[in-house]
Amino acid sequence: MNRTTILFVVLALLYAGTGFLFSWNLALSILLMGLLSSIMALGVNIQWGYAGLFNTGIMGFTALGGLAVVLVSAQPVVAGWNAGGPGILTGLLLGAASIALAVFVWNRMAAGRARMLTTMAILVLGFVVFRAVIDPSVMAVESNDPATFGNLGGLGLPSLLAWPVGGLLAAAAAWAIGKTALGLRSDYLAIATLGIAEIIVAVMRNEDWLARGVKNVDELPRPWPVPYEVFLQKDPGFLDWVTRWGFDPVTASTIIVKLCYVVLFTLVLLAIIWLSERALHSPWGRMMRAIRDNEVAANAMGKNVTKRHLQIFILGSAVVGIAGAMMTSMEGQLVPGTYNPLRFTFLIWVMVIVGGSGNNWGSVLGGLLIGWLWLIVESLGPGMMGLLTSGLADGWFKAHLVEAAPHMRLLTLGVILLLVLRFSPRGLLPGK
Amino acid sequence: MAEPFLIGEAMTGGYGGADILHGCTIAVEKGQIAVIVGPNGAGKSTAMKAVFGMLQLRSGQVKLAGEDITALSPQDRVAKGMGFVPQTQNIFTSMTVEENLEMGAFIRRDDFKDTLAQVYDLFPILKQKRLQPAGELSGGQRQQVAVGRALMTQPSVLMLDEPTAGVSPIVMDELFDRIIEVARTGISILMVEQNARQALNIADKGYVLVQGANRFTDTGAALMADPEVRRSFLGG
Amino acid sequence: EDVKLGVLIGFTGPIESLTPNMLASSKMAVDEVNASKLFLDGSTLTVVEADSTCTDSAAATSAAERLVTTDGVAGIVGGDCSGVTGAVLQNVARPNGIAMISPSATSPALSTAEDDGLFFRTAPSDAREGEVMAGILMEKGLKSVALTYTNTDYGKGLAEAFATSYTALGGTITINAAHEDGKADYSAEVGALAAAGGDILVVAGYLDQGGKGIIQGSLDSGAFDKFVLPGGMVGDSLPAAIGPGLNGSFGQIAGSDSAGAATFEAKAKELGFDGTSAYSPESYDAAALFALAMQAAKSSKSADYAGKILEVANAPGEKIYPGELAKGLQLILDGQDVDFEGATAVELIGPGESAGRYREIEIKDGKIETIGFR
Amino acid sequence: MIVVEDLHRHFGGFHAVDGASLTIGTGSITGLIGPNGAGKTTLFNVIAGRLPPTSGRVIMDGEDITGLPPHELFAKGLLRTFQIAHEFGSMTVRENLMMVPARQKGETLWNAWFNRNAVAAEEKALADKADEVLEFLTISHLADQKASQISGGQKKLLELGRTMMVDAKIVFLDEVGAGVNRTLLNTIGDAIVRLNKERGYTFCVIEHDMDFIARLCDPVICMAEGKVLAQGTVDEVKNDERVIEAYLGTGLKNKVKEEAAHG
Amino acid sequence: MDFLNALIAFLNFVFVPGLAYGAQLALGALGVTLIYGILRFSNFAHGDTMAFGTMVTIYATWGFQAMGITFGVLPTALLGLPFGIAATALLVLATDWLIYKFYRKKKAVPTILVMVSLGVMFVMNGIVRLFIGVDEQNFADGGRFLISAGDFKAMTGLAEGLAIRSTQAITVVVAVVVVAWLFWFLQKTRTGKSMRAFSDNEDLALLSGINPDRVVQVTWIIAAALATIAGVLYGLDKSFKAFTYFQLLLPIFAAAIVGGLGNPLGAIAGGFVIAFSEVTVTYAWKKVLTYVVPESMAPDNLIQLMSTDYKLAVSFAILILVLLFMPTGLFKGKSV
Ligand SMILES: Nc1ncnc2c1ncn2[C@@H]1O[C@H](COP(=O)(O)OP(=O)(O)OP(=O)(O)O)[C@@H](O)[C@H]1O
Ligand SMILES: Nc1ncnc2c1ncn2[C@@H]1O[C@H](COP(=O)(O)OP(=O)(O)OP(=O)(O)O)[C@@H](O)[C@H]1O
Ligand SMILES: CC(C)C[C@H](N)C(=O)O
Ligand SMILES: [Mg+2]
Ligand SMILES: [Mg+2]
Repeated sequence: MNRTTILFVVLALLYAGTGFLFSWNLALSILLMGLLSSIMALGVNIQWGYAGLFNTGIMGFTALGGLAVVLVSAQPVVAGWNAGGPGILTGLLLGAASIALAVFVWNRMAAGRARMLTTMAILVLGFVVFRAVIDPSVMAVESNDPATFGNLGGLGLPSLLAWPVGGLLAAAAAWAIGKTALGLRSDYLAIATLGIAEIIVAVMRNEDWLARGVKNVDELPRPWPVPYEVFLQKDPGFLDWVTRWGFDPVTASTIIVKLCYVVLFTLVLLAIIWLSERALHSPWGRMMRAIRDNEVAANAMGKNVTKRHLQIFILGSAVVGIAGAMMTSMEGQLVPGTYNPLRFTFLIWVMVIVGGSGNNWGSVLGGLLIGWLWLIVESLGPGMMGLLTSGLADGWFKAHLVEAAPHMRLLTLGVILLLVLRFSPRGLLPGK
Repeated sequence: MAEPFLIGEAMTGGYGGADILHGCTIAVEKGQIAVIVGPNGAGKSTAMKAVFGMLQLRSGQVKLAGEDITALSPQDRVAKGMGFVPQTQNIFTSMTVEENLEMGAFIRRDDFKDTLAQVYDLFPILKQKRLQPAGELSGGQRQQVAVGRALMTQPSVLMLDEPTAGVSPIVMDELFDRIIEVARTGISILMVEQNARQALNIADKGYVLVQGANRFTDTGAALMADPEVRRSFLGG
Repeated sequence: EDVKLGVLIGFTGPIESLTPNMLASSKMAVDEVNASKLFLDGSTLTVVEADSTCTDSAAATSAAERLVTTDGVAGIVGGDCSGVTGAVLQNVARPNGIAMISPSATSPALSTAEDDGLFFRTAPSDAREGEVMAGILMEKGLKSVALTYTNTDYGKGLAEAFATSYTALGGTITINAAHEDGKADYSAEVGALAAAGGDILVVAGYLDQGGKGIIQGSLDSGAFDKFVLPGGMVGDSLPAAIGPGLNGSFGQIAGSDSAGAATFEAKAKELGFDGTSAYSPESYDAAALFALAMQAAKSSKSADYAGKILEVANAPGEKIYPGELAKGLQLILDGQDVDFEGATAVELIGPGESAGRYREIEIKDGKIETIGFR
Repeated sequence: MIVVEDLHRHFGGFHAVDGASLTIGTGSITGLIGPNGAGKTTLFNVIAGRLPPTSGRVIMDGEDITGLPPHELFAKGLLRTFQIAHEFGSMTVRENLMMVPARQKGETLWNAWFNRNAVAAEEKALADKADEVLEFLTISHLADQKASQISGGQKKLLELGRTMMVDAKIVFLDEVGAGVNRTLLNTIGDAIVRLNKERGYTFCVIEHDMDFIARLCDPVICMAEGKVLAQGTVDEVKNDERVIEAYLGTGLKNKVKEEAAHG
Repeated sequence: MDFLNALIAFLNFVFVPGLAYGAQLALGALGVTLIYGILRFSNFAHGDTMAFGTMVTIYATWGFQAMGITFGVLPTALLGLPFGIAATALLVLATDWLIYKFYRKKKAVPTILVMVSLGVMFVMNGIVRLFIGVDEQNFADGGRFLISAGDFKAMTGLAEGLAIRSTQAITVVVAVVVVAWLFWFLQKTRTGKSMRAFSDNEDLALLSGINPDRVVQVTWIIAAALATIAGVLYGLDKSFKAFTYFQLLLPIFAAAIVGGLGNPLGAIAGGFVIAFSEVTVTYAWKKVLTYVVPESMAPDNLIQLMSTDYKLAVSFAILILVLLFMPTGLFKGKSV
């Protein structure tokens, strides 16, 4: 057996162990997060492993995917629309137009003071007009029953549709970001993308008209064909089936729902892997590796480095966006407050690196493994602490340690991360 | 005759994969110049690195002034008075020219102003550019910095891997002259050269390496005179 | 039988300093129940902890998943922050039919969330507190305030509710500025608030988070010298940290004139934790409600007892205060009605949330003093 | 073929190229010499689009190509090598060559995904071509070696090999000879002549080895301090006082020795 | 028209806080930039190293306070600082020996080291919480104000007050001194130069006889000192809380990067860019304008470019803008 197979078998055992020792529901729900993380890790791997782009804006693209779910599948808020929908749309169009105009002018005019001033003037004026048009409409929309609505709502379309839309939204953002920031290198690109992600999330947190901001949107519909447990539990056919097999209806229904998601997510994951493996083992992939190794030389050999960087940045980000949409539609709610860089950017990076950058299966492995760890240490942490302190006499110190047990989550994760990187410093499945 | 001042004897080893060196021996006497020539990929640089301890040898040994130094780290060899200019990546690109030279004198505790002045004499362009980051220099200028850095060490043996690659004829002549001068002060010089005819001209001893093994070994003049060597390795 | 009760709160993350007290409070109730030996024919109640992280709904969901499917808890005290609470409710509690009583999720949105009758909370919705606070300010004749809120569903919801009531009563809000918790510096916020001015600064935040930073900054720079402190800002650690500068500030926190609150605080002190810490009393009440409802239903199945929660929480019946859980369990055993008052004068209304009695407080000589109720 | 008009390139206050004007005739092998730091590489960098000029123009076949990015120049048939080898370290030597040709079918994602047969056929042809080039450079045995793991001189050969993968119009060679064995360099010189004669490539060659220059180049341009110092046939330039002073030197001390050695 | 009051209002709410916050960020960024400059990776554990150093200092401070030793008007914590620095230096040296050394020997790429430092961050994070817990700790004593708003008003009779906390002043002074020292150290001293040489080309540094282990040790010790100083000054000014120190990481990195990684001057410039962009862009200019313009023209809205909700976003936007024009930061930083 080769290394890949062995590691995946080990992984399967971990999940199975979780199923046996804890519960299958837990194992499956961790698997779901693992699959989603794997897809995000794939997106990052496409950018980093293939082209050496240090993107730390993953959180932003995930969030945009989530936003897509609201925009596509939430029910429209008619009162909100009537109050200010057209105004907001006009405002946004005006804003976009003034940026476009500024870019146009910048590209057309000769470099110099005049260009600087004209562009600035257009932008400032554009900003003023934008605010003037959009502010009243935003006010109107947001004051429409703020406790339950206050937003424009979505289009009320099927949730499944939101996945590609999430990808598109992320791709569009990636295009804009790439156009401006891809000239930056390594850590400078990293901080720029990190910053842009913060900006995206800041907008989502604060623009209530868009998706209720920090007040969250919940009860988003599930993607076809995933059923609701509550309905299953009331469905006579299902109950009949369950009793025939001797299952508990609650357990059976929750497991079936999760299995539905597992199937959906796995399909998406496999499709993405298939596409990216094919691309990697083709002249396209070779060109990308050349660019990663030495941009200057690749450029001199006729490869349009800027364009390729943009292309791969968009592709990778779209993958992350799709995963973001999948996650939100699974959770059934959009909570902008949950988007933090530790969880959605750095943890994904850990997955990519631990898995082995440049290797798609590595990313999947990293995603499933670190995803599992991240969620399981919550259960293991206190247990470990209990084990560690079992030899200690009762008393202040032991109590203190036991109380600190939840904080062992990060500590445990850290230790394991260090161990993995120690024994396979180039990741578990190093890329070539 | 006693053992040479520096000798890498019957060295066998490589970069982890297949062996590159196969029982290769190179040596230099005190105050003499030894030149290694050979086709690209023959293992010349590898042999130099091996002598400097930057490569794990599978067999063979390195001796300096009779002492076995096979087990020493490159740093310790520096402390023992060995100086080395690698073929590539031989300057500190982010540091100024002057700082590069100062780094050459890092292990020296005495005043190195004189040596610095000598290096500037030898390469006047460096004096002009002394406050510029070395990474902004032209290819030939970088090479001058690299050699200058090694000269700053005032080593007892100086190892140069293609010191003249990319330098202009006038500087090359200067450089060779200087190398002769340095050797006359008692410093041993071991160098790899592709400008082989000029190099062998000033060499006391020449080695022709092919595929990690010694093919010819003789005095510089004798190798120059050997038609076979001239045709196959010195470009006729 | 050993009945397990999950406590799902953020032991790590932005409210990690509140949760130890919340946990201790819940445990206090559980210990009381166990000490009585009256619970469900000699059953015991055990607490199983789980970390909601307050912000990471995936982590919270999987933690809840573990509580329900692995530990087999009969009910969940939690979650804490409204965001993760909603996620757990929809993705774990409802599918598995497990009841939740949140001590601290106060978002108005949760009032209308689909819950199959499984979700309750011992903290009132922020909508109510906003009204109360506006009323207090108007009575004091403060007609113009600057407002800052923590940028969470809690802070935002409270700020919106307050702004609506206050402007309706004729007040002016000079600026309505959000602040993020756990940030390094609040100079920008203080600067903006100071520039906008106002009679007083309303700080709808958390006492050991950004809210404290803003108060400190405002006092230091002389921007404001009086503050209105809603529930999240009321706790002994605030006057202790800020010092005399806080004297004269006032506010309100969910609570009632019942003897309950005081008893609870005293008992907490005995046990060595801070009973005035935000959402501690609510946590006690949440855990206690589970015990009483299970007792009333004679079952630890959510489907059975969820319906009883409102019954035991509200009149009619004998009032039960902290420390009297044994009495309550006995009464129920005897087939009598109880009206659990607990530490916060629990009164569940509408879809199962606290009606919202508020205790008006003022800081005097570095102490939080109760000056009335409404 | 290439006309450079009053080209300047400044780094801060330093004028690396300082008003150079020169012409590279179609079908010529033009030699470019000059002392270290004369601005030769900088000139190449500006012509090949790697650096924008501070002022001046570059014209190729009558078309102004000043400031075009390298990949566009490549498409126009302008290739260059680097003085300090720029290999693709993590790729094999063969892959280093195969990546060169432009507009490969397999470089568009669509074909990479869904048009495998066409791509495979093209790859086969490329691999054959690459092997041919490696054969010629005497490094066939390195075909599957990682490019980061070959010797300094071999990297230089690889640089040259890349320009042989496509049909170029003009090739700029920046010191291909430095670090290359002289015997092999002769072979390379022959190849350059052959490419020039048979395929009509134009070459512009920077080199410090005057023998090599003398064998190949006509005309020769000598630069110094960013300007063109002298221009003409090899002999003219070689015997130009200023060139001797600035660049060639009298090589006196060594020459004496060399003569002595040969008797 | 009342320029004086306008000026004071501006100083009090924009300039002084911005300056102090900028200096705080700069001190943190110095450590990050040093590690990046010499050891060539972005050290994510820096925030938690700061927390650790501060924690030890707090314990030392409490010890002093318990013994009745104080430092006059200055915070006692300054006395505890050497203990914090020593302990932190030991910790990071141990960490390096145990963890980073392995990867250095392997010549691992920087991203691997970044991930390793993330692991170290998690562990340190846990250690700090294990010891001092998650609660807020106040350990400031001594005089709180150099001048308080009230005193200032009383003294000058102006309507606006100006407050300067002593910790703010200390921070600014320390930041400037440390930057100057570090710059001098790296540019002029033998050890400093050998550190730069090491970071530039490790193999060649070896060939020059530079002892790599020593370089690494010195780097870590300085980094530990910087982290502890930064952490303690920050903690004195605000308060200590493990979570906040973790949150500090982002603005600190932003500062180091916008200034140009590897350059101490960049760190300080970056700190001020980040701090002032946070404070100025979201500042409501109403008050200042009201003083300056005639009464009839007094603005009735806030004259606020962006609401404070966007302060982080704004500072990042400015950061990106700077990078677009200066791709390696204000002071031409390194990039690996
Ligand atoms: N990025 C840069 N910044 C500052 N100065 C530079 C830069 N690049 C080159 N220079 C300077 O410009 C001059 C010309 O350099 P160039 O590389 O063109 O020389 P060259 O003629 O190719 O020399 P060589 O024969 O040594 O390769 C040199 O003096 C060099 O120091
Ligand atoms: N880092 C490395 N890892 C693996 N193999 C290497 C490495 N460096 C060089 N080699 C191989 O070792 C052989 C000898 O290389 P070396 O650099 O010693 O040649 P050289 O004689 O110095 O050639 P040149 O004149 O071209 O510099 C070459 O075939 C090369 O492919
Ligand atoms: C504990 C608090 C953070 C909870 C807050 N009241 C909320 O609803 O989010
Ligand atoms: Mg070599
Ligand atoms: Mg050059």
